[in-house]
Amino acid sequence: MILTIAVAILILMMMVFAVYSVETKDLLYAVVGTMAVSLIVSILFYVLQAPDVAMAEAAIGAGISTAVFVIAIKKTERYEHD
Amino acid sequence: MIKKSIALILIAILFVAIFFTLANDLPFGDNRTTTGVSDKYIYHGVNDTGASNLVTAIVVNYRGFDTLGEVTVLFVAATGVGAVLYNMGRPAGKKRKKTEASLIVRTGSRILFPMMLLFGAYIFVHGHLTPGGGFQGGAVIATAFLFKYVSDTRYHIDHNKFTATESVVGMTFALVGIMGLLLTGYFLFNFLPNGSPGELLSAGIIPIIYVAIGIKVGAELTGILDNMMEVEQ
Amino acid sequence: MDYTAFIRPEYVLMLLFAGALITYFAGKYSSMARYSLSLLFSGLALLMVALLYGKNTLSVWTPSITPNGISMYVGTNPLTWFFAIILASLSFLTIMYSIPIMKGKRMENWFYTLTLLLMGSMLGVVFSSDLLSFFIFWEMMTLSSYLLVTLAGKRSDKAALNYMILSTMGAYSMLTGITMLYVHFGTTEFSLLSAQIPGTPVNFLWLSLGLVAVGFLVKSAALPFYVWAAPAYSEAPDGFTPLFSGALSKLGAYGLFLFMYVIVGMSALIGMGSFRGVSSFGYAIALLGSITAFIATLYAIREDDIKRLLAYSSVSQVGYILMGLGIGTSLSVAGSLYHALNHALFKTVLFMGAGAIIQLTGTRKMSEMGGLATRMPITFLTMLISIFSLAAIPMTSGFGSKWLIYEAAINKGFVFIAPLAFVASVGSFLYSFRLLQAVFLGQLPDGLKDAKDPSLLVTIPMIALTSITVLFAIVPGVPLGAIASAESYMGIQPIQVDSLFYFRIGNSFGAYNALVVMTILLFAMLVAMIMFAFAGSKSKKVDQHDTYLSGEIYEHHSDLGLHYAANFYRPIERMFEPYLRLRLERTYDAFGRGYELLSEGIRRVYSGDVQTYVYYVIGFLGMLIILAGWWW
Amino acid sequence: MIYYMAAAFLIAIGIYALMLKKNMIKMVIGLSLMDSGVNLLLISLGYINGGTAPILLNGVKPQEVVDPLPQALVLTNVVIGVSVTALALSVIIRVYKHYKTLNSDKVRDMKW
Repeated sequence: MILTIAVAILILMMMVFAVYSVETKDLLYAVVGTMAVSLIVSILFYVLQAPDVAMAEAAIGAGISTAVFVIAIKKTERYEHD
Repeated sequence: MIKKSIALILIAILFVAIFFTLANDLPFGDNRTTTGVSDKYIYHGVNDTGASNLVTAIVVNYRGFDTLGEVTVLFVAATGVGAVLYNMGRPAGKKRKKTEASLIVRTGSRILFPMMLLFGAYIFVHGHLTPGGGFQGGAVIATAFLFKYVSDTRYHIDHNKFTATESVVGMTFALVGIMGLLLTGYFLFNFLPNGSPGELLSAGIIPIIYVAIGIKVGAELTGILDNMMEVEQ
Repeated sequence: MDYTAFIRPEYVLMLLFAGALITYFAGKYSSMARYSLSLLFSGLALLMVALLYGKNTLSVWTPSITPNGISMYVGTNPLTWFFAIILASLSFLTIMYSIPIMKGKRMENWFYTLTLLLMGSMLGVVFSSDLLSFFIFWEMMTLSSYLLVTLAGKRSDKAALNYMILSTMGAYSMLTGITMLYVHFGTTEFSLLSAQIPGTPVNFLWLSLGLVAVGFLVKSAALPFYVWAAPAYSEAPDGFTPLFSGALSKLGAYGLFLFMYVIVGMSALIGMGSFRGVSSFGYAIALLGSITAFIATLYAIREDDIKRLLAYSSVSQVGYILMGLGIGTSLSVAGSLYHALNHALFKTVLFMGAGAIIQLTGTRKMSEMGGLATRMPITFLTMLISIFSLAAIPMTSGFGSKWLIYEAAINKGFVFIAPLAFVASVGSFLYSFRLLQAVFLGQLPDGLKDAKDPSLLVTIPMIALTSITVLFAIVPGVPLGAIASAESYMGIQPIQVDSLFYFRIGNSFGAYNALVVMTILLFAMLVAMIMFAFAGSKSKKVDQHDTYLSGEIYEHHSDLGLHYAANFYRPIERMFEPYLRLRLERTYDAFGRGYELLSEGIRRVYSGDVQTYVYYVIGFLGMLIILAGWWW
Repeated sequence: MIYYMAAAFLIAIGIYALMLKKNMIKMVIGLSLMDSGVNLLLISLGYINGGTAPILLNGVKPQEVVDPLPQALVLTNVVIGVSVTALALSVIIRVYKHYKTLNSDKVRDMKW
């Protein structure tokens, strides 16, 4: 029961992060939001008894993918204009 | 504004469709392993392959050819990044302009870098026993190099050596496959003894292939990061 | 050690494919090794093919890894041997010839590798005894010849592309036909296939055979598909053209022989419908062949480019081969096979000579040559005899084959085919005379004063082939003996050859005794020469700078058409001009433009706007969900 | 069930970003979110109530584990996902160098 509540809170946070990362004008913040989503998804993987995928998602989705995004933003521009 | 509301309605319909189809047809937590091929993997996996970690057994042994293709996709992506960003301005030999990292990061990286490499190696060497494997270990190794990049502005990797490493391990993978073809008649077929499950030296060719994948993934992800960072404004 | 165990077709193929590889790597380091190795491999292969004479073998040659349990067979039989010996000897001689011709040209090393590869795949086509390996070798042959055409550089790209596109079209059509045969009969091996043919539905045979025949008609440049031939033959490297025209164009005819007479067989072919005792399918092929021969001759008459002239002539002569092949009687098939041999002999010499002359003069325009007869006597003589053979003048072996084909056509009373063939023959004399006149007779341009015969490596193949032409004119029984056994293999009544003397060709009408004809003609020629010598020549020697040009050198005005070879056949051209304007190329161009318009319309779907694509994806997802029958 | 909702939400929000955002990096972010959503969906499809991780060590019985097949597939997808992201971003960097903008509407060359 506690686990379910914890998972529900995590998923709620994940949704908030996802909406934030799509809606914010600052791409760097958006990327950080994506990273948070990835991290929470990785925790969910662990809860779902998939430790292999959880490791991969934590290292690749949250780590390297974020680095790639940050590099790309550094090469281009940080703010989204309309 | 109209476009936005139409899109939102469409997406809402899609969301509802996906969610209710899933909830209706594939209830969460049901045992569906008996209807597909999973049953065989679960009950015979350990005997067939000698690997305790069933995910590893599937990735490297049952679907090894698939994994070879995946490694190829990764390689092509790394090459593609290099090709797309090739010759974008930075003359050879010029250093990256970057603010110096703080003393704490620099000192920490010096201590942590070998440990991270060791941890990555640990993950892929024990791929057939514990969670993790070549892809995860390779990613950890790549993050170690990323860390090094962040902390040390003068640090840069030798592309030729990286390429050579990558080619050698890639060829190891293919060669193991071809040896299987020659010795047993099927590509990537296990030709080594399975050993007793749970020991480090078991599971036939799986440790060899996973070590090769680990080094290759590490080298390729590092290559992608390096290629993207090398470009100068 | 028993060497005869190694005289097997599969070893010939392995030798050539290994040889191509070895030649490539050895040739990278030393040009001497390249020449000697390519000569060695092709010569060895020629020797092995020659030793295969009279053998009948059939063996599985792929190792145990066979796709879907289909084994691949190679074998040899009289028909195969007849084509194989032509292909092998021509390849060997062409390699010898191209050593001086291709020296220092673009990608020289690749030339020898690809030529050996082409030789191997051509022999593979004739040796293969099942549909799968036949198709594989066929495609290898197309690919290597395409690459050889592109070796000439940028200029040849368009011609090579045309060739490749049409070949691919033909190959897909052929693949469809082959697949139909395989699915219907469940086997790919030729003899097993032909055993099951009787009792097959006629419609199925028409469809599958027609589809397969499209591939062969493309390769032999017959009527609707001849547009690739002239550009590809003329733009190909000079070292490759003799092989391309002499050997490769025969394989279309070989394929038709194979599928029509070996696999389907005469009785089943007649069963598909017949016309005056000739199968309708064969009649259609013969008709296409005769029209091709006629049209290509007309084009050849107009050409000023020496290689294009020979290329059109090649198309026209292959038309003759198809004609004889289609009629399908004992005489015509013999004539067709004999003409394939003759065409290989004389067209190779002509293209070799043309290549040597182009090498010397640096141009392909005949209106910039002239008077080379005295400077290049060997080239002149060999080409003269070959042109005689091309124009089917007695005393050359070209006469025998065309005579057989005419006789077969007249015999059957084909009032459309026979006249066309006659007209085409007259036309072939016209263009070949023009070639002779423009290149070798007349005045020598200033730039060619010190022209001389090419090196021995060029002249030896030419002399060898020419002497075979003359030899076979006197003893036509030698090739016809091989042809007769090929005919009996195909289940056609073999032509009668006088086994004692080899001079006589027998048939239902009577006999043609080559020795008697030759003796009479030689005598007549002697008389003519004596008359010419004693009656005194009325010709006058004209100086290079005659007064009609006011002392100017005419080469500077070659674009004005003042050369004696320009507008040579203007009256004839004028006669045919309105019809020649209806070129087939325009139809293809119109088709291409229509296709481009259609593609342009389809391209509009890809708007370049990312959001649009997302809408497509969502639409597709929605369709999937609806199709899955989802509704809760 | 809650996992399904999370997965469907991530997919929907990814599609939303792709449909309405003009910024190319935002689009890639949307793709990345969709990727996570699909992975989560596949893993939750393979979950069995009361199951443990599919590692048969320390006395774990085959009857007790969750389905390992989706996990193996998702493992592949995670790695492919990052390489696709990197490739897309490098193309975007290149496009930015040329057009000096990240707005996909202003990149005209591909349009008719």
